[in-house]
Amino acid sequence: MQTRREVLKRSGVVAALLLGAGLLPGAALAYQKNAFEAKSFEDAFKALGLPMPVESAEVMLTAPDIAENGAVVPMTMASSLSGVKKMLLLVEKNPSPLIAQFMVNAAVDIQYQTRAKMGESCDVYAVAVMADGKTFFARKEVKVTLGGCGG
Amino acid sequence: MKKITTTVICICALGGMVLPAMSQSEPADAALQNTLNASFRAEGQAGMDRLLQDDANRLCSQADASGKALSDEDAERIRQSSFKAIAWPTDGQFFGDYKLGEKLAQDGRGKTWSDKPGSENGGNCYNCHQISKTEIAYGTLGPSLYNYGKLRGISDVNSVTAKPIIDYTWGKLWNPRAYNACSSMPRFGHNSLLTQAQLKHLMSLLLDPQSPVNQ
Amino acid sequence: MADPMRIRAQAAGSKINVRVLMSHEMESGQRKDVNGAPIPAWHIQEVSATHNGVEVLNAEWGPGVSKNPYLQFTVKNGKAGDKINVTWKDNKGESRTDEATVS
Amino acid sequence: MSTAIFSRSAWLVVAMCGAGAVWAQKTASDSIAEYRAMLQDGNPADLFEAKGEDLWKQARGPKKVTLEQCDLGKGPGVVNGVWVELPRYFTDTQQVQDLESRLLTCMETLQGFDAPTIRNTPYGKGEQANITALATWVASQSKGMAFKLPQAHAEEKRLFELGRQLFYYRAGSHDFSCATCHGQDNKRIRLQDLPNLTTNAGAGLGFGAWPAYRVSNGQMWGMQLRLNDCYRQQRFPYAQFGAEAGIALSVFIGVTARGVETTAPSIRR
Repeated sequence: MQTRREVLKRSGVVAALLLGAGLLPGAALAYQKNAFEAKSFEDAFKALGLPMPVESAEVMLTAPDIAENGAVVPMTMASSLSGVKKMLLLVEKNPSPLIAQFMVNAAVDIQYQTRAKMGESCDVYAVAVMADGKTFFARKEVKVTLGGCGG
Repeated sequence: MKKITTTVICICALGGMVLPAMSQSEPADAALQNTLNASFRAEGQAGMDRLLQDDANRLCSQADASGKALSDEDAERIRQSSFKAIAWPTDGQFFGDYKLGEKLAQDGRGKTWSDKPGSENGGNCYNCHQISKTEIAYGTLGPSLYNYGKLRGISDVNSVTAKPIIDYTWGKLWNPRAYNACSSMPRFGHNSLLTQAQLKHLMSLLLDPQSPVNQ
Repeated sequence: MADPMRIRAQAAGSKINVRVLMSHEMESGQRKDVNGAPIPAWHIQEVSATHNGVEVLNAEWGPGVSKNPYLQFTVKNGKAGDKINVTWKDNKGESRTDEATVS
Repeated sequence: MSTAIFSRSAWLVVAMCGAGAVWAQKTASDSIAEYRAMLQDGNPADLFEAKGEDLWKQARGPKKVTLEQCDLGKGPGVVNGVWVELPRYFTDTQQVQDLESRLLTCMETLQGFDAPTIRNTPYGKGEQANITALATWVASQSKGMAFKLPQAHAEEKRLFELGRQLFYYRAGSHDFSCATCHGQDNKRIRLQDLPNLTTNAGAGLGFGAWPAYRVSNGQMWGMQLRLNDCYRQQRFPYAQFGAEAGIALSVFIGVTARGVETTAPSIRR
């Protein structure tokens, strides 16, 4: 049986090989820094060059009603629309609302789960960006509470 | 009723020996003290003096550890000495601003070794009590204080009928052991955790008919 | 060097469920240190994944993703024995790639 | 395991989109329970567990040896099942030791590390962070096993009794003891449930959860730091790493947890 360490060692080798060959995927993509630094929901869309989204039942967002701690809030976004180019995740009242954007790939379900920080209770948005530039959202309010001793 | 009878029997059986022995302040078990002294170190504002117990803490700890309630005599003695030491508002004014009271109730900071020395302490209230209905993150170690004033019929804090409740509430915040010898609640006034001005804000939070607590 | 990721890739029917934990501070850039000086942002900004060497996922992240990030996605067609590779790259230019065999 | 988790998340998506009315009736505690369930899959403690296993097998320290000959109570190199029998008395050190203090002993004797330096290193830094990772991995190798701390040695018995005294010791500016928060059933501080550590089930729940990944600060905490921070919140002075008070409390709670299965490493607020 392979130990975990052996697997990891080998991963390192693989990484080195890929790096050496310049084969690492995603290298061509220019990180949209402006969008991630935008201070409001609207500004994030401006920075991305996208119109403000409209609500759609074909975009889904799963997040807890109440987060015991804002440092880690699990969120799953999904869409049943066809022609989705990318999926955005935003937390409306965060200092920088844009959390993540996933480029949709036909080999993978349009369903991504990650965890975001939330500074305060507010709406969370999953947004589907279509190939034609249209944008659709699903929204959910998440309450952020205080947990333990508060110190 | 039952409790009193039992105690009476105890006193009869053990004669006068129990009382003087228990009312003396003696150090807790030496081995325990050695372990405490060797296991902790002073850090920030939390010095080694924090490990010392006063008479009330020593008796209550012993009662907790033994699983037996404090004797009625010890309990009464703690209540009386605690009550005597309550400082009533120097200006005779019991109330402040309930909005500031709510802020204090939310604030759990103060007095730990990681807290900045000299910074204002919070009241820690929501850690243990339900207070305003809108705050859902409340603890349950203490009773709910929602509608505290309303349930006690306070519609005017200046009314004669309100006076005993006002006094009790101030006393309870100052030193809960004046009413319950081994209360788990911190002695906010007695141990200088909150200032008189801060206690007044909490009084308003609990008793002011306009406070969200009484809506 | 950054600590390794934990990648669990499991075949479920014809699909592969991929769950990834990454070891990263994800410092938001909003916090201040004990002396009041701002702590600079330090976060993963690009994440990609391949299935048997073919890119299947490409994402951009901001500092709003939680510390020690978690990512879950589903590859539509795959089987046990396939290889899943995940790579992240942060705003300091550090990167990490790990591989898992689908079980 | 993972299939069940996936189908559950799928169900949640459906339920949340289609059943708003039912949803509104959920209580705050239901919602918190749901939040916690969402975090169960993908506990970052896994990252520390992997790091700990790696550290155990790595030749390290001035002597450049691994910890693979470390005796955690069941003989040199035995890791499986040791966590549910700690703290216990060790004849070589003539002390009752918990997992973390015992790991430090091994790092000192086998690898040649300077124990006092590590003892005084802040939690989460340098070799202290490594002890936490090692403890996380070792604890994981007992997952699902029932606690059976030994109580045969006189020192083990002494520490149990000492732990009990400490548990009820009220002091500090706020007059708190461990029992203030952990001495009754079904209590919580803010929204956080407080296990009653004086009962078998409660002690198992509390003691059996650590090392745990703390969601609130993204740190991995072992029992030593858990107790250190409880004491900080009690407004006591700084509880030192590996000191007798912490070991005694662990014995008291661990023995009380007898027969309950460990869930460590877990995920906590």
